Amino acid sequence: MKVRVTVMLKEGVLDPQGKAIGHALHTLGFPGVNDVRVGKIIDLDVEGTDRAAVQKQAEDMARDLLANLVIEDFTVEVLG
Amino acid sequence: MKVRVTVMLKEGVLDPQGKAIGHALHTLGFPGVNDVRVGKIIDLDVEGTDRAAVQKQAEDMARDLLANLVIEDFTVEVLG
Amino acid sequence: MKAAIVVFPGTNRERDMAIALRRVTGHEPRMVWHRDTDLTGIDLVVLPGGFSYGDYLRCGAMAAHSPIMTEIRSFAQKGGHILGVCNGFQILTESGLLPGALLRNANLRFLSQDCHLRVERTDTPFTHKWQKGDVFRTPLAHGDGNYTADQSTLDRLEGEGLVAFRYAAPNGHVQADDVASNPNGSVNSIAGILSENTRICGMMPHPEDLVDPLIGGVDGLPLFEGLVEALVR
Amino acid sequence: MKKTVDASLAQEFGLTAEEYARVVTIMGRTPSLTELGVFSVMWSEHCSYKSSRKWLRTLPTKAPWVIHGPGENAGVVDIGLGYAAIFKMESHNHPSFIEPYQGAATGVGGILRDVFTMGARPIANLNALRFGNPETPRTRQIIDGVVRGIGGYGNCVGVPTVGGEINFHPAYDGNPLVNAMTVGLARKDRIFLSAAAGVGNPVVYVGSRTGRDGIHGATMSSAEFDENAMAKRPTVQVGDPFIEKLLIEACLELMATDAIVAIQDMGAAGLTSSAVEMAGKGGVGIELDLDAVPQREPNMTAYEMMLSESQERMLMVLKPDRTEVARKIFEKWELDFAIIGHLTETGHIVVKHKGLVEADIPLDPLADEAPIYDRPATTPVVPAPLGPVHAPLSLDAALLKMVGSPDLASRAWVWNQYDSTVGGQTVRRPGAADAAIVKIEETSLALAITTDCTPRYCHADPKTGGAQAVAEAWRNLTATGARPLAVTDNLNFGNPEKPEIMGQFVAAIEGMGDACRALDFPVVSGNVSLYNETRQPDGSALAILPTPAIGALGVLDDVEKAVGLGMQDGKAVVLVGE
Ligand SMILES: Nc1ncnc2c1ncn2[C@@H]1O[C@H](COP(=O)(O)OP(=O)(O)O)[C@@H](O)[C@H]1O
Repeated sequence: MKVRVTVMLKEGVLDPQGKAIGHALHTLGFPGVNDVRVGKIIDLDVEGTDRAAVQKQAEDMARDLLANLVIEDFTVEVLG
Repeated sequence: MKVRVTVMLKEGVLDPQGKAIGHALHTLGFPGVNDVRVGKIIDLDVEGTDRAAVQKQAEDMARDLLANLVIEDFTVEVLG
Repeated sequence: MKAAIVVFPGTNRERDMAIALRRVTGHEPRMVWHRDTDLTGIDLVVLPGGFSYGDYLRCGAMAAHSPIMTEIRSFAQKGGHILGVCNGFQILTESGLLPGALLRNANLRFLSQDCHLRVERTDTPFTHKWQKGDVFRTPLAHGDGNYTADQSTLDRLEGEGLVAFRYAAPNGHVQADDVASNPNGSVNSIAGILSENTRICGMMPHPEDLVDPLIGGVDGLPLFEGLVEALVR
Repeated sequence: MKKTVDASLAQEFGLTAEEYARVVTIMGRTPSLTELGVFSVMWSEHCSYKSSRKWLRTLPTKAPWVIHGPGENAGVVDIGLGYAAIFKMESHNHPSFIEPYQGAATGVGGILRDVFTMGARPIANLNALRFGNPETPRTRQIIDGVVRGIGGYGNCVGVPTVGGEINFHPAYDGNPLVNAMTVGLARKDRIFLSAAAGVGNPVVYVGSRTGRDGIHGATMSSAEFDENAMAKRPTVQVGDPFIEKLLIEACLELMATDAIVAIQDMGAAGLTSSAVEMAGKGGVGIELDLDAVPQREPNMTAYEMMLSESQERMLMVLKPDRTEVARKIFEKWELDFAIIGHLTETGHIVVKHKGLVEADIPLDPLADEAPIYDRPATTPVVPAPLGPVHAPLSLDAALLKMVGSPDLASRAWVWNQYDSTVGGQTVRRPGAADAAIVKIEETSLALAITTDCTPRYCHADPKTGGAQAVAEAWRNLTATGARPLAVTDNLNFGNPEKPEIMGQFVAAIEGMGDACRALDFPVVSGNVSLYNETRQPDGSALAILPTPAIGALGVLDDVEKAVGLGMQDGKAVVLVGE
């Protein structure tokens, strides 16, 4: 099953990359852009047919490796 | 309005990062993970109330800056 | 002092570290491949710099899950001494052996330049050859050296004196928002920290690359000389 | 989807009607698609040097300290105490325009492989860069990407980037030059060559898997191929410096054993050029079974596998009883390892896939009958002198203007993104001396390394410009206290089919040759990059300035005597020369 893990910096952690992109968008002529935050997507192809089990497995992977909970939050979405 | 731009490597383009993560997940005891692909999320807060206009603006931003169309594809989603 | 240098796939400053250790001990350190699990007879474990696993996902994240890390954790629990430099520091934070995290440099670029470090604490095996407030020069070379931690962790680090080194101007002046002296934007200009028992030290810059007058100077030498003295058997 | 092979397809593949006729004569029949692909690649300008070979032969290549000159993957010179320096420079111009980061990064990866394939541990990288007008946004983007790409790759593999040069000129607006140089170190009795030997010996593939990366630019425009697949199939290769680092360590570990008979990296035109060159040089035949090639994508055809430019791959011929030793080493480094064929006595390259023979080409004529052209060249017109130059209003203002001009401004913003200290042997970092200085560990020896060329001189007078580039490199080496040893070059020019461009090329080589002979400074390796032109709005093509970049290397017997740039208090200042 296809699973999408989304990892974002925690709110409150400074996101210099987002800030730089916001700045670049302004100079490129998009003044109406405010807050920009950058995150990561990890798309996985996980064996299994049980949605809940796959969801659980992907959450384990996120907690173990894909996200650093000191600075990041994650969400898991089983796409089927 | 909140907009999410998702940027992924084009199909067929080598994803060294995805490859390394897949490999690490196997050694971590998640053997059932096959293909891993890594992408970027850029969350924007765009001024405006017209969904279509905001969508269009975000697409322009993606084309101009957020995605590298030589090797990447993007999708834009207005979250409201 | 018997030192082990841990080599992960993508580690690339293990040879620099070996040169520094050889210089102060007179013998070859043991190179330990990340799949090995034997640390018997070792006094100091060094996690050197480099790009373990290509620095993909997050710097140090995948190395922190290598087989050898289980052994290193138990080595730490038994009171063993560990030095992590650059990628080694990132691995120590990713594995939870040191608190906090290292983010992308504030200017979002890889930085390769000299910096100056102020010594903040001297009653540790890593720093006792210096006086408190001493300033020394050392190269740094990293893309993700911007130290951060949540407020309570920071309060604890500062309160318990667990900051080993801070980025500073050559005259010792510390100013976190000054890119000249704190190039990667680290919070409180933190360049290196200690574990609670002061036996684990992680730092971003590379003192091991400044141990030879021919190669730019010997400013990094006191760290290694100090370790040999402290860990003599 | 099957294409008919004929003269018009051959033309799309870049072969002239005459060249295609020669292919048909050699084969004695119409070639298969895969065979045509092999010919078109081997006979391309890039692989065959068909426009430049005649002139390259005029360069001096010998000296008592030269161990291997041009013809191997890189040049090899004796630096004393049993050591050899192995070095070469190579361009990645076009890819760096299309995708600056990946183009520059894979350029570094490629030149590293040329050097460690010969048994050397890479100890220094340099890069010679030419960009367009820095005021334009596109050029700024290219500069940013190229510099990040060079750093991203070199920093990760742990080879210090210790020097280089940068020029700006509008002639490079649509065609930047990215020339990367690597210097490696080996024991001089442990050099590995590419000539295959030993009928029956296994042919082994190691490194990354093969994907559909960068397959044959020319065929991309061929509309009859599945259009959808083409649209999705990028010509840009993505580099993986992490895998390259593992490949370096694994190859060097294997090279410490006696398992390797021959080894060659898969550069441009990957499997084709490496297999053809190894077998051709060794005078043997080679048979490949493509089913065994590690593949990243499903359903790849023989044509695609033979022409893929996937990065971080090597081809080796091993002693048959050593394959298990080798396999273990590559497994330790977690790299793909596959026996994909063997050497034969047929003198042919035979490519099998899914039970079919996809190609069967006699190797001798493929090499011997490769086209070589003596293209017409006109004597370059030397432009009129600039005319009187006004004296500056004030020296202060003139100085400020010069210091602030892109061509003279500090390059610290570039080299501060390159790890110049990894390895712990960098005696002089960028900016600290006229040439970079890197020590040979545990000896008193050091290497001085520089890259030089002043394109506007070459434009004004290609012959003098070519000589000047060599002389400047020589001066930069001697200024550090080093004894200059040898040169690598990267000859970047426009379209050689234009007599005036060919004239620039010929004159520049003449100048370089004269200077090299006068200085006893042989050329031991190099690379030619032609067709560096940009189509203009009016349909004409704008060529770059003639840019024969010179990379050069010298040795200091006593590293303690190395001299840097910094002026010291109380010392006298002396002007030498005119
Ligand atoms: N692209 C580059 N990469 C690394 N170092 C560079 C690059 N360009 C210039 N440098 C370094 O900047 C310094 C000054 O360069 P340059 O002005 O070309 O010197 P010179 O005129 O003495 O040859 C040299 O040390 C050179 O190695």
